[in-house]
Amino acid sequence: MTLVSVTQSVNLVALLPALIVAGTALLVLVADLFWAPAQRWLSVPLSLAGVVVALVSAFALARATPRATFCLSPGACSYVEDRFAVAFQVIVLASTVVVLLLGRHELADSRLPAGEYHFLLLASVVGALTMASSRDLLSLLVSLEVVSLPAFVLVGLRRDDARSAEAALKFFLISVIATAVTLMGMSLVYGVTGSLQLDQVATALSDPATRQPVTSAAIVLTLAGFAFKVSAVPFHAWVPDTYQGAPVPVAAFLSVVSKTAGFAGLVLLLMVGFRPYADVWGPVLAVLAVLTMTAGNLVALRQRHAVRLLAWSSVAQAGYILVPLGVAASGYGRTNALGAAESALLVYLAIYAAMNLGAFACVIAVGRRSPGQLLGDYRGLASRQPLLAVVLAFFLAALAGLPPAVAGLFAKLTVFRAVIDGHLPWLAAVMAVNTVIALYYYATWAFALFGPTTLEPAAARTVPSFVTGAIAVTATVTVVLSVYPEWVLRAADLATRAH
Amino acid sequence: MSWQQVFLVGLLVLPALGAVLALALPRQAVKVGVATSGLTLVDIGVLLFAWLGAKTGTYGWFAFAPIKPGGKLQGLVYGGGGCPALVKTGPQFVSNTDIGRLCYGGEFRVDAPWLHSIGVRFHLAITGISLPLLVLSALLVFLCLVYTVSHPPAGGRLPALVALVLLLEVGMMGTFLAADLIVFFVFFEVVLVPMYFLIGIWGGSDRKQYAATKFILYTLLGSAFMLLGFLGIGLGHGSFDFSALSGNGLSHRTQDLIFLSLLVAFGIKTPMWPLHTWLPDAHTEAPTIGSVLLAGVLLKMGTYGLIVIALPALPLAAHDFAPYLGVLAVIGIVYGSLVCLAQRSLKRLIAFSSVGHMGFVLLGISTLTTTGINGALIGNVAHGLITGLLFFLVGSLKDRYHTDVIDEIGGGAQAKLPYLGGLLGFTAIASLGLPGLAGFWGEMLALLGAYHPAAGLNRGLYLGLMTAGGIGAVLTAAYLLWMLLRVNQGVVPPQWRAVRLPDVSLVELVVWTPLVVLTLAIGVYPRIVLGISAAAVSALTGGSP
Amino acid sequence: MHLVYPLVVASLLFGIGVYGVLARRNLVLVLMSVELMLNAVNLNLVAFDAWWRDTALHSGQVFALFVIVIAAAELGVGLSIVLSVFRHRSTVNIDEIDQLSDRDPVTR
Amino acid sequence: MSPVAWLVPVAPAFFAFVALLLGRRLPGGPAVATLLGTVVTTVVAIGLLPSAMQHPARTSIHSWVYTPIGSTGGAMARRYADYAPGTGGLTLHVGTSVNGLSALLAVMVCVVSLLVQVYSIGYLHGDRRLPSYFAWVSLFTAAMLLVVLASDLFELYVGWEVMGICSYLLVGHYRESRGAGLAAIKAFLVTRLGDVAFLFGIFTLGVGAHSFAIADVTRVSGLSHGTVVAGTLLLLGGVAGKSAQFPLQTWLPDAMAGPTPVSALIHAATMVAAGVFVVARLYPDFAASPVTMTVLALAAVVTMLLSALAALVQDDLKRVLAWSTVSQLAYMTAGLAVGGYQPALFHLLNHAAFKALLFLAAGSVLHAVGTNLMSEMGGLWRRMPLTFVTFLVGALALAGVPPFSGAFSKDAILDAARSVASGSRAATGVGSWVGVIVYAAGLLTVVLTALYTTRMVARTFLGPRHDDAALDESSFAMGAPLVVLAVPAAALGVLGFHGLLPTWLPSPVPGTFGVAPAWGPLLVTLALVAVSVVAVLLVVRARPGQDPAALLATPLRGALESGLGVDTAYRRGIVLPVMALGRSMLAFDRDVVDGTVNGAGRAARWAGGVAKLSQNGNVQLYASGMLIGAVVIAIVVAVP
Amino acid sequence: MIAAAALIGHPTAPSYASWHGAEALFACLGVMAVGSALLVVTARNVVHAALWLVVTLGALAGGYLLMTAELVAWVQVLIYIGAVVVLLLFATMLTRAPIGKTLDLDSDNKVLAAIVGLATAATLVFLVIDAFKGGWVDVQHVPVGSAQGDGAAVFRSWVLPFEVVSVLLLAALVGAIVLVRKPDPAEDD
Repeated sequence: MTLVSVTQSVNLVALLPALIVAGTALLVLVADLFWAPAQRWLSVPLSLAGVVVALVSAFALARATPRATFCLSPGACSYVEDRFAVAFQVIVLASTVVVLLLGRHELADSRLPAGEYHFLLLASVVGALTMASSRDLLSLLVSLEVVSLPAFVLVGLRRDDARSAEAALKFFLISVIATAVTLMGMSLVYGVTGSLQLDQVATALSDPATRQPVTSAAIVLTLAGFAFKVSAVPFHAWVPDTYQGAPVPVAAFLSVVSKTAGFAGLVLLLMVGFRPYADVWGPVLAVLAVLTMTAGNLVALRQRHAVRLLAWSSVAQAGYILVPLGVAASGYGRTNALGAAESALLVYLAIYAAMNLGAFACVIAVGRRSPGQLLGDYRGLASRQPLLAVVLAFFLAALAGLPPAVAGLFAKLTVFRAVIDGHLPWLAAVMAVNTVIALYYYATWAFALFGPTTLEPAAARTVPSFVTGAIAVTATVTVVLSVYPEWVLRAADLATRAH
Repeated sequence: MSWQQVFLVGLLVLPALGAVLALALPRQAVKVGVATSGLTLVDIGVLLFAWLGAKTGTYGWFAFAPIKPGGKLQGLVYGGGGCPALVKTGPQFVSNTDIGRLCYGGEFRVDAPWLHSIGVRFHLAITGISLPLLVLSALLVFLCLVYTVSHPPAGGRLPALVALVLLLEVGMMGTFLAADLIVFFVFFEVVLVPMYFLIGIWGGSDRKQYAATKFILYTLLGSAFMLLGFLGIGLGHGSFDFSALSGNGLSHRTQDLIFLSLLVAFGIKTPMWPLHTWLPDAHTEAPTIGSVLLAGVLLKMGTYGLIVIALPALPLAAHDFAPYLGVLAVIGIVYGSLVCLAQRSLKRLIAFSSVGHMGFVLLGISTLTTTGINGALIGNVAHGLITGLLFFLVGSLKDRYHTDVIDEIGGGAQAKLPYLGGLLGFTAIASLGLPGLAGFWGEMLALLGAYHPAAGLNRGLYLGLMTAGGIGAVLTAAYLLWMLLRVNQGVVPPQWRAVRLPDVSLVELVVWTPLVVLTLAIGVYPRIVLGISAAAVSALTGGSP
Repeated sequence: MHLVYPLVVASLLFGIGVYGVLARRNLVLVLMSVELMLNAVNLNLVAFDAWWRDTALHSGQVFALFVIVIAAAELGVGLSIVLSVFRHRSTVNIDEIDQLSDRDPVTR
Repeated sequence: MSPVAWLVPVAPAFFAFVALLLGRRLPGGPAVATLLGTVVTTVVAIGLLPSAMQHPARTSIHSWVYTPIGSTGGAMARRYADYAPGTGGLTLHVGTSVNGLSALLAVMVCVVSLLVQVYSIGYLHGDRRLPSYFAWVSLFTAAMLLVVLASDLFELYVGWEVMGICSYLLVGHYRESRGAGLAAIKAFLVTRLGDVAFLFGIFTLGVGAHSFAIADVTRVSGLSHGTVVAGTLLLLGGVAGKSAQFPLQTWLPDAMAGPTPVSALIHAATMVAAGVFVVARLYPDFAASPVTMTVLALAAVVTMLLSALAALVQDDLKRVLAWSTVSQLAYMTAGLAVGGYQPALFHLLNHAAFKALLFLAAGSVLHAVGTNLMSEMGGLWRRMPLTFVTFLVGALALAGVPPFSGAFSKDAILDAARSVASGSRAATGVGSWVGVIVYAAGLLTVVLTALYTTRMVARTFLGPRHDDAALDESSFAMGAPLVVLAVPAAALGVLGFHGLLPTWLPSPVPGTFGVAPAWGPLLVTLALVAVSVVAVLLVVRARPGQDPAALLATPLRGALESGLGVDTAYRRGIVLPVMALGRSMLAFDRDVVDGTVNGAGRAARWAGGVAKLSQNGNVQLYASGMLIGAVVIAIVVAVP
Repeated sequence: MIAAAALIGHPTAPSYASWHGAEALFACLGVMAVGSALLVVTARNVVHAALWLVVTLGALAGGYLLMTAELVAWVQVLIYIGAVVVLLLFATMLTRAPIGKTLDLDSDNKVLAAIVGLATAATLVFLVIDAFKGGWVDVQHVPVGSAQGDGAAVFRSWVLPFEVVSVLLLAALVGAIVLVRKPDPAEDD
């Protein structure tokens, strides 16, 4: 038995983005040991460099033909770097760039250990990257854990703040329980299908003989951990508490990167592994989507804390992103409708990443002046920092789906389109009503920015350069996507044709 | 790009540029606003005359002499080019319905790729139906900005105000220019945000934020349903382009469902009873120019959409829902008038009068006839002019009296302010639909349409609607004259005797004169509007009466 | 051996774990209950592995091994979080750790 | 001249605007502008006469502009299709049509308007709002001329309604007076109510004829009988409104709140005449519908009796005249209803002359005395001889004393009614019983007219003076029109001889009654008049300074004075309920319609608050929710 | 019963009434596991709970052995019983949890927890019995999950999760350290 035959052959090129990020993580961890305290912020540019290189490599892979590796047999591979995976990875990596920029000043303000912070962050990103490429249940689960576990620590990293620890605890406990449920589901899926490979699972599930109650239950239980990651109701309750307690850049990370990973896993499970059961999980997802957006929006109406508001808003947004998956509920069963749904999900996710990170960036910028993050602190922001106010209002408009931030509008439009295409008018109507509810809190927040101020004018505190950079990046992306959303539409289209 | 296209795009670019400039040059903001909105007005003016010129006198404003039949029809609809087959075959083209579709061709058109993936093109076009509304929008924005020169609303921040108004203009122009459902939707939405801030920041009282929020939430609800409807249409037709709107590919049931959502969407904007309650609050709180633009242009978007989108795209559903639309319209007419009779605040009164007037517009549409839709169009324009002017006047009264409660003014306004009072009298009379002034034609044609609704509609019902509408017209006169009696007439009450109130200023005169003149001109010579629209409407209805 | 025996045992264990997670106040006990849930999964996996005679991949057993490793890692981090909480609050009673919530400040 | 007929309505309208905008800056005031306009119009109108008189039956139409509005559908007349390609041919069409009737009436309107304006210069001397006053008078004239000359029903309707608004503006001229304002609103709303029906009548006839051109509409052969009946009945609504016929007569007495010259204009030549004119203009249609004509006749009967009775007891001089106008108009409509086409129009012309004269003379009195109440007048004949004489001429014409004008035309109407009653076939197809009723009511009204006219003259000019304050005869501007008007008021009766009228006003419908003095019946009515006059004079002489109407029982008087309570009925039955409905609708809107909207908002907030409760910070609750969710979903999907 | 399993061709399961030796053994282990698990979640003493947990885990390890999953069984003993439980006990000490018998180890959520727990167990039991009631594990013929066999499987088929899990473990290590460590004053730059 030679070494070659014992181990799988590995196509390192396919792994490039994940490898680069993992390498950078280690590098940062090690370099941090040698850096003097004053130099520790260098972790930021170092991590940025790594992530950007990974991003470039991901783009390069997108142009190439799909690469598969860790194959059990030519057809069954655990890791596939196709355009679908690259699409998620690009969202993850690009968002990470922004998160890294946001963290620079938080490190100093909250006395976070720079090396560990970046290591953990990048480790989590590695999980997100492998998630998108994984094609078996085990890899998906491990990736899920890799995304989560460093994140627990990141949330609790403000070690002098009790709330940070509490947030980490809640996040951890809910995560662990959700994972356990997922594992139960996976074990039953394995029991039913005898395989962990998504393709083989799908093949097995196509057999009418598997149509048993346990199969359906197994499938929905499997979704639990991922539903937890994307903060779908009823797996959402950790979100506001955790976001509030976590360092704000980490909250931003959770709301975008970690959520993207969750969606990647969800889409892979549903669209690849459990596709034959679309009629079963379709209605479940539709109902979850409705519950998620409604609960998120309703509770968001009553928030006074900016980060908590964004947390609930991100719950609601997750509901919108889930909507296309609910299209399977129509039983319309058209393949192209499901493809369009997947594409819509990607489009929304990409635009959501940009606009939500932008909103978080603005909140961080404001938070340096009023760390309490009460919505009242935002009154009259326009008179103190007009540009910041305008940009924040822009992002809020985007989240609400209103012009001039047409990008947000198009995100919703694509989702609506998928739903209408899937013949689920009631779901579309519910979402329509929800957008109206959501508008209330976005609009009143945006409006407060331009109202009279309650704070006495203090010396204008400039927004730190890195945060400015983050705002600039997100704003630029949102503006570009507002003018010409075709890019993201097309990319999503190509990505979903991958499988 | 032909010069027509340059001018057409200019309608969007000029105000957008102006908005940016106004923010960049805060000191000159108002001047920038006036200049750019003026240029936009000139722009649409040039297009207007070019459009008329392209019709070589067969259509348009000037037809004093008999014209030989057989003029080229396709040239009439869009000034050259176009889709002659469609127009020529008129009634036959539309198989089981008598609603045809508009022809989007000719030189006054821009069609560029935009969102290829979902089949959306950046398609703009001027049609006989949109042209009057485009002119109206450009004119009102220009006048509002000129008005701002001397009457800036309380709340300061003029650069922002000017920028928002210009942004509003972009949205309005875009809405009326759009020839693609998604483009239409985007521009329709563009209007919301500036108006929200206009009401919320420059509004009148402590209820302004409530009003602004109500406005934006209510209209967004409509927009959301509109988007759903559009997507349904687009996916059914396989294209979002207006020229594809035909009802093909949509089952009867689907059409009904979509029409219902569009009815809610456009009904909210119009506003149609009982979806109107955002309007009085928005109008009461909005600054004068906000009210003017709201009443003058924004409300028209709803009925415009109903005419150019809902009718051609969903012909079967249009037939199903027309009676309901008609009933709601007439309820709006009568209800609006009754509420006005008991109204104490001038601004609210005029706001409710809009419900009634737009009821006539909706009634016209609900008849599905050329006559009725022509009436709806001219009613739109007339309401824009007259109610716009009314809001200007009431705003000015409020500036002077610092109240718009009728009892607090207490009468004698015409004695105190002869010119302002006189103008108020004129406008109120125009508003009650006096023949010879613009408001009449819309009401009359709507009623005439109801007298003879499209084939397949329940004529008995429509006769009832016509009668109720007629009674509504009497009630309209009643509340307006009753308002005049309590505001304009009588002696100056003691509390105002010692107060010196300035009468109409030069700027006000300059701003209001065009509206007065147009009200008179259209009233005397409705061909100014109908000459432009009739051929397009005829194509739309496929020659239905 | 009947397949359902291990499966039923696993199901019961899972249910007991669920109860423990929801009912126990002490964080350490909650973590123990979580371990029960994870072990129930492992029993399932091993049983199915044997049932399917998954000789080539040993998917079930390998999965079980990974679950054990993951559980250990989670437990490590979890306990450090518990300690961190304890350092701030001097309690590990789960219902006393509710500083972050949507309750109105007035009612607190 | 007919190609420039458009100048007739346009000139006064144009000068109305000149007066309005430049009024105060013009040398000599706004009256100069409007007088200029009216003179121009009068000249043109008179210029129209010769050719119109030559071929009075031929209508010469000149159309200017066409506005496409739609199509009537079906097999429509293609007459205007050429002008409105693509619309199927339904057009608005603006033009003039001149024939004998319209030319004659145009001249009448112009002359009365001219005189009223001259008179107003004196009457309103010193008024602060002269520009608007003269502008509205001039516009009023223009509107009436538009009605008279219109070639299209909608064009006619424009003029019709503009008159309404001008009456509103003029009645409400004394803006400080709330009563005037209310009267103005009442005048407008009551007539508008009728006008809505009128508009629907236009729809009915126009759509039926596939054209709104009067020439097409009056071609009855192209219309179904039902259309004609429905259309004319609806038109009657407008006629009743404008001509103050039962049940829409109530606005007219109140409209006396306006300046007196305006009353003269409204009552003599313009607004109230418009109703009668329209029936005449569309006579082919009306004559083809016996039902309509019967209704018209009955309304006229009620109106003439009721208003004559009301006139009998009024103390306000102008209100007497107002009710008398209503009563006289009823004669005309009754005449038209029984087929007395020429008699009715003859009476219209005569009435215009003598009623204008009466009003202007009354104005002269009021101007001098400073009150409208006859109880405060008396014995004025010495102080104001010119006014007295001219007033007397008018009164004699009104009472129908030959040879003054009114006698002949009124008698012609009665003659027509008598012919129908005695079995002659009416051109309008009404039954002979209608003729009986009309004739009887007519005779009764003759008596009543004589009674109230005599009472009016006696109370105003005869008897003792109340106080001896110096009174001056009116100025030249006011006096001259009186003299000028006295001539036709006295002498227009001659038109009834020599067949002039039949030549000028040929009936568009065959078989109508003409104007030829029938001496026998004339003597009967003359006798009735004479008895009545003498009776009143005797009473007055017996009880100097006292109101002869005091002989009537007080309750009856009160009822008559208020027009038999029709006003009150309207107020209680319509006005108050509508206002109450308005208030309740306002509350409904706030509480129910808007309440639902706000309630939805509150419900969302409330739901948010409830949902928030679960976010209590206890992670075990969160976990419970999550696990419950998982189990429930699993169960739901597992249960097939 | 899942039809796909039939393809593998194991013998038809005998009736539930006839017990083999393995079954009896597993039944004992199962009862032991479930019983001690119940004690874990009901014990009024944290240390006792930990000890009952050891019993449960041990019983399960026995079950694994019975089903020929040798490696899993040994790893279970080593890692779980050896490391995890010790860790838990350490945590108990560090958090100064009452070592003795205490009454308030359960929260107010107990009733709800019981309902949810019962529902979960019942649902799962019902589902697995419904689906796998005919399933037969032929203990004698099942290939042994030896260290070598499982190891080969891991390195032949499951390299990816193995590699990713290494990141996980490193992150857990770093994370646990960084959380427990007090903030470094030097980080206040």
